[in-house]
Amino acid sequence: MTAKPEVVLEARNITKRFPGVVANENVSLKLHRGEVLALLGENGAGKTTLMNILYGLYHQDSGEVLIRGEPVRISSPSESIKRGIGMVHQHFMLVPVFTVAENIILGAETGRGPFLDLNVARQRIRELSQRYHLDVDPDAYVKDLSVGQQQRVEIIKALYRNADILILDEPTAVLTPQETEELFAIIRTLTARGASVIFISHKLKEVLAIADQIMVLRRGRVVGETTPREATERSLAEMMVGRSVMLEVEKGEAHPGAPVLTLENVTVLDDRGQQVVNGVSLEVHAGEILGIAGVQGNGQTELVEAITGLRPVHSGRVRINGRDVTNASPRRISETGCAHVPEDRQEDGLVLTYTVADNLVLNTYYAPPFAHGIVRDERAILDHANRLIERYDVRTPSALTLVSALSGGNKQKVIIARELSREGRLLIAAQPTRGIDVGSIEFIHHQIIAERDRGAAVLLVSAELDEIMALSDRIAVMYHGRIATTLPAASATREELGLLMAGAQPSNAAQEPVTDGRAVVNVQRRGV
Amino acid sequence: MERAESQSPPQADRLAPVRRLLRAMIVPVASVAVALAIGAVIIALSGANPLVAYSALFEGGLGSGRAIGRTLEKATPLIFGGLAVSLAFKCGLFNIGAQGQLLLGAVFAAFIGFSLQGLPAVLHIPLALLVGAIMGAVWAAIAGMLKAFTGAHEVITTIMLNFVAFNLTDWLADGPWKDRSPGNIVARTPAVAPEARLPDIAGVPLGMILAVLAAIAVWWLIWRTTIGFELRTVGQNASAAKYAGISVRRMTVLAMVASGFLAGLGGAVETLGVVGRFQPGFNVGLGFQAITIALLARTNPIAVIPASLLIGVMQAGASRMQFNSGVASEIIDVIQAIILFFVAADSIIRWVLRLRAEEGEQVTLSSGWGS
Amino acid sequence: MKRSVSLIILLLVAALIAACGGQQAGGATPTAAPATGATPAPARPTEADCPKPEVLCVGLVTDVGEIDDKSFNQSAWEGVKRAEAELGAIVNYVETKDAKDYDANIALFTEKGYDVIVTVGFALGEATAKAAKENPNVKFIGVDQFQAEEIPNVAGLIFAEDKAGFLAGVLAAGMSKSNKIAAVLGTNLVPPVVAFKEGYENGAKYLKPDIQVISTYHPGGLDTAFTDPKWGADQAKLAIDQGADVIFGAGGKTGNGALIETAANADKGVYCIGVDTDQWETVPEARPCLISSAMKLITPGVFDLIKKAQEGNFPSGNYVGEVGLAPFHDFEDKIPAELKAKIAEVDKGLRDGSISTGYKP
Amino acid sequence: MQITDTLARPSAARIPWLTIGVWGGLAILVLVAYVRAPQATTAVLTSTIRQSTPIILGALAGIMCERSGVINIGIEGMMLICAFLGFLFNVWTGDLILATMGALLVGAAVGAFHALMSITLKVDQIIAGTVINILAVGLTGYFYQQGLTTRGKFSPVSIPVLADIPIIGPVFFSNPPITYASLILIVVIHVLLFRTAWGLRTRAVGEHPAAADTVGIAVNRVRYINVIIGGMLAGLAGAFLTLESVGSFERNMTNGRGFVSLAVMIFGKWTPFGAWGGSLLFGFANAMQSQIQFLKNQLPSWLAWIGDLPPQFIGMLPYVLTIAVLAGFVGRARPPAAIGKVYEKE
Repeated sequence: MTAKPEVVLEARNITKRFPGVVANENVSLKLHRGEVLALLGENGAGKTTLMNILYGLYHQDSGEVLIRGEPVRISSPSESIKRGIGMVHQHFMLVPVFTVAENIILGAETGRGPFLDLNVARQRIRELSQRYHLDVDPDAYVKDLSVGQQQRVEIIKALYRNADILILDEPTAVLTPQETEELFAIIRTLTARGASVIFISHKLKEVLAIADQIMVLRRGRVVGETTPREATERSLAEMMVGRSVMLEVEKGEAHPGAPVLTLENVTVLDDRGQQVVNGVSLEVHAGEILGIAGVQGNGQTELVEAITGLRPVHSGRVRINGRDVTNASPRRISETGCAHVPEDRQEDGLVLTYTVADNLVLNTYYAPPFAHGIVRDERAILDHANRLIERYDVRTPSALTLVSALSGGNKQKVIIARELSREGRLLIAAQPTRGIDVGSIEFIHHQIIAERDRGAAVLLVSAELDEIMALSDRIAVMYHGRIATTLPAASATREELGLLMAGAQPSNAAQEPVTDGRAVVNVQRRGV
Repeated sequence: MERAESQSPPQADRLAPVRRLLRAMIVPVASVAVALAIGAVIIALSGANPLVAYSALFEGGLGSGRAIGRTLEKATPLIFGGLAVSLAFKCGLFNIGAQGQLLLGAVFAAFIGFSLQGLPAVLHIPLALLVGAIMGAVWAAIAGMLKAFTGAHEVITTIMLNFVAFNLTDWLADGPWKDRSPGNIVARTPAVAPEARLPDIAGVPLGMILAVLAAIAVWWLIWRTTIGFELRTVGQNASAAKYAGISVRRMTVLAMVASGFLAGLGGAVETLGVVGRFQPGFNVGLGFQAITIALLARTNPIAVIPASLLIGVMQAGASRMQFNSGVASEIIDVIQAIILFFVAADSIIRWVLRLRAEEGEQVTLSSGWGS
Repeated sequence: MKRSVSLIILLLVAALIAACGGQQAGGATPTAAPATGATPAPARPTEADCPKPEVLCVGLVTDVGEIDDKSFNQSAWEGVKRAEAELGAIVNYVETKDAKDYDANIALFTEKGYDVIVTVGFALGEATAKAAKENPNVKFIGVDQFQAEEIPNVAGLIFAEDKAGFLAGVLAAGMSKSNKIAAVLGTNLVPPVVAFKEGYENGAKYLKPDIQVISTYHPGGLDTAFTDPKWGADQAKLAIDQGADVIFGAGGKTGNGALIETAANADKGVYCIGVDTDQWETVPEARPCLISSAMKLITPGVFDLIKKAQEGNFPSGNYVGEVGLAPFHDFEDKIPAELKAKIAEVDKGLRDGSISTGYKP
Repeated sequence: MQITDTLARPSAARIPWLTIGVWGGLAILVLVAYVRAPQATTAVLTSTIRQSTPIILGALAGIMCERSGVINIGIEGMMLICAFLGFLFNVWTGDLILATMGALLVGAAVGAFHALMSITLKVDQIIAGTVINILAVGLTGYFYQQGLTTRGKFSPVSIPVLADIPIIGPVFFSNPPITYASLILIVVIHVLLFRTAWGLRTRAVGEHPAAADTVGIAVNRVRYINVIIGGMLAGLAGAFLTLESVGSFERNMTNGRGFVSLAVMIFGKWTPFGAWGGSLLFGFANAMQSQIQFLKNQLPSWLAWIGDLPPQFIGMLPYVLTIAVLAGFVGRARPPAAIGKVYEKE
């Protein structure tokens, strides 16, 4: 191997503790000029903490950071920006009601005296757009841009500040496979021009595709360093989780029965009054899992809210078990046997200041045996909680512990326990495994399949294509509020689904040749 | 950042409730102590002797049977007001309108009290109390509906409704319901019938008994019923409540109605128990005190009773303090404000005493602002 | 780091409070009540001697408000203090904070054996009557308390405010060049205010039948009507801007706001008239425009009644106090002699009943 | 287009026909009234400006705080404390300018106190504001001494030539200094918020503090400074009450004006000019209250019933109007996204 280019960023023995957890322990890394270093690890492994330290949002308890060989103390983001570090966060750090240009110059404003002058900024943004093929309109409002475009704005934001070390935190989580390819092309352009990139992900395929170096973190420690040439998906997965993992979910043949959930031409409006679900029709049968794939923000959230009564159905009909529940109250829909695992568990699924026991009766508290008339039966609530904690393997000190004290995976298990124990005819699970550890993911996947095998109809909405493909019996792809087609899961391919997620028409999608992962797709952008 | 090992798992031992109770009392007690100390400094700076002032204050509030009677009299509407505010807090609502609701309750209780003559007390009293409470509930329901259906924040609407209530009740007392007897020239209603006046039961005013019963009822409602669970769920996390099938709108209106009912009942009790008629200027100052009490009691309905008694002592003794020591009675407003500051900003006292933050349900009011 | 910053801020706040307190101590402390019992002067009798018949003790209970309100509480208190100076009485007061405390505040005096208790304001009428019946040996002076039935030991000190208002109206009409005058009033909920207003309007029309009188009551409740000087000032300005050149401000602080605002416009040749006391003394800010005040002479009324109580010829029932115009002070020369003569004539007519104010309560 | 757009920028490309129509209609109405009764019309409009001044200053205070993400319902109390201390400074120094400066400083201190509670101590911001309101009533009530006499108040300064224009002259160009300051501040704050780097940062902090943090903006510092500026604006409103409008202090003299300010801020969708429109509306409603009583005997017969209404009913008007405005506008206006939330790095 020839001599490596200079080390632009080095971390030595970084340790960072939070109350009750050690987020990073003796972590060291080296980033060379023009290189893509992938940081791999599952949720909670300490990747983001490490990056936030390098970016100056946190400060390490011990250890040191060197930039271009020089030890530095990065106490704030402005410090790291000054030293040429740019970061694209997992959740974009853009102000939706600002324009692209305003977002880019924020904190590095140009102007005459105290007054803003956006013209200078526009000029530079155009230059950067052209140089790195990052096409955006400086005067568009960020809230009108697609996720992919917003990501480009983030990258320009870093480049505008002359960053040559870029940290990308889970950049592909919200992209279609094709958009991911476009992002990879951008990364390659950047590194070709001398920039260095830290690429954080938990997706094995992507890491293997883009990285020059791979570093794996587990529970705050570096557990391995390797290169794509030496590693395989399986070896990386084992390193990441610490044991061998099943990459596929085992499940038997589905035995679909009668339709349980029927949607007819459902349209839904979002908070701003715009139509975000455009005439969706579908059926979910008893004993099958229908997966809805799609990039976030294509109407899945609103569709689920409309089915569960949380958002008005603008037109069309929703039936559960043949009963018309269009625009019925959430309570009535729940009582027809519809269980719902909401997308945002902290915000919508749990009351964090309540005990585990109270959270386990959050939507059944009013009925016997938990209440007689309006009087609560504390004994019954507690017994119920102890039963479910046992059955669903919720790791909690007691049923009376506040749910806020639980880990992400256990919080999700509380919701799963509450919803599945009702043994309803329909389960709607939205992003059921987002951001939780692999052990809990496996457990929850098995529970969902068990639910199907029990004869419930399952509607699974997930942004993780792998999850959709692993669990579903049929897959519907949602794009721009429409479902173009529903495919049998057995025959669906990643590429095919990726194209559908990007808005390609189903007819030619199946035949579209995909060349070395860099498909040239005529992607129709949202909202422009 | 400072607290490293705060996540020790709560054990389920038998003394836990007692310890929790004691822990919960530290901040309020310390707040009162600090406020009295600061008050003493202010008194001393204005050239009076704080000891003379405070001993007169407590003599006036506790020194004799009569003083205690007046303390109870002062504490009674405060309990109702404190309960009203606490109950709304549980649902994440800030009812600053207890004052207006109390006025409506007071004037309508007076109306029932003076307009019906010859009704036996067993009918007249409950009727007048009920009508007063319902009018308080109606007044609060306006703010509840506005919040539920238009999103107008209850802090502003209830304050505005307080102003409207003052004007409305003044007009009632000066117009249609004015006392037209020859001796009277000012705005006030006729005296309520003797049958409608609240008696003492075993030496304790009926109003006080009702207040204590109300506190127990509110405690039961909040902690032992499904309605209470719904109210608290909406207060803790409105979004999760919605997902759990609880109608946030319905609960918002219900919480305001219940809160206004309590405040209106307080007004009715005051009219029938103490004042004997409705007269502008006789039922003022409750709104802000009720907030202090609710926060001092950490929105716990039972704790509202001692908190009200404490403030009641200060109010009952204020005149004697001014009489004996020349310290203006407004000092008790200052002391109350300082108490409020320390209980609200409890992190100061926690920091001083090295206490850790309380776990469990929190009062969050700012989430519904303007949206 | 954060802690020390917050501590500093806390200290600053504390310093601010302390600074205010210090000022209070140095400044004019509200007529510090005699610190009874603290250091009794051996020569003089103290409050403890009140039960003795030879010691005259006079107590005063204010209406809700402060002792130094530049209004009726203060005027009555000055009468009591005159009794202290001239009759050697021992005096003290209680400020009422809550209207429900009237009884208890009166009791503070009765239980100490006070001989005369002054209660200020109509609202105390019931409490006064009740206390009078329970303490037949104590004399009660009820300021502004009309006595419908006579109680032997209660004298209601009442005033014909309409007559004072009538005189003010004559003066205003006489001084107006624009033939438009105004009144900015407290609330219609309190009868004396209405009496002042009706008298004022009728007095003005008595002198100039075609004069335009624009008047406005405070639209708020009783809780704000007398304590809203901003409103008073705004309405005075509104009236001046549309040509009114004499403003009658009648309504506690609200009226005072109107007076001060008129004074600020004195260069436009506008005048103002105060109410209750001679506001030349109580609201010096209004001097540039204050030609007179429509007075109720509470101070001498209270003093006279205390004196009568001491002499043993305390009158019961209603005792009508003096009303009239305050001196013109600096405007003595600016008021035409014929107008002064007219005012004197009207005053005489009001006294002998040949002129009616037209006000019916 | 959706209504929410207007929050980010007050004047997007589209022309606000409705606003133009409403204000144009009002202008015509004023002209008609002026022809019929020039003096009274001018008087009412002058009174409108005068009564709107504390409201707009309070609303500007609210805008500065809330644009940076801090709810401030303590404006009422801030106004009261500053009115009181401004008055005291005037009594002690006899200098109105110094007294105003003093009120501004006190406003800054109270603003810092609010920031301390709601940012550093993480008190619920609504409760923090309530604490200020109650403290203000208690402290000013206790320390207020009746005997104090003012040393005058600001008097109007006519601007030559401009003041002679009919209607506009007396209404806009013959005012005392704080009124001028408030008119200028509307423009200044508009420019500050929407045309300067500071404004961009302020709005970013109010909308998405994490985004601001990641580009090196000290979120809490920006909030502190804005809340302090807000406190100073509330202080100016208080100074207006004692040093320009009344000349003396009285307990509770703010009388709910701070709360009306908040309603007006929401009515104006958190923009200075929108809030100004709202405060003019309230000023006008207040001026008309008295004008109706003044003209009691001259109203045309079909309006005579208005003159016969008890003052208590007319007095409810501004409060009922505030409620109606809130109910009508709040749902349609979007507050800054991060309002009321303490910013903590995850």
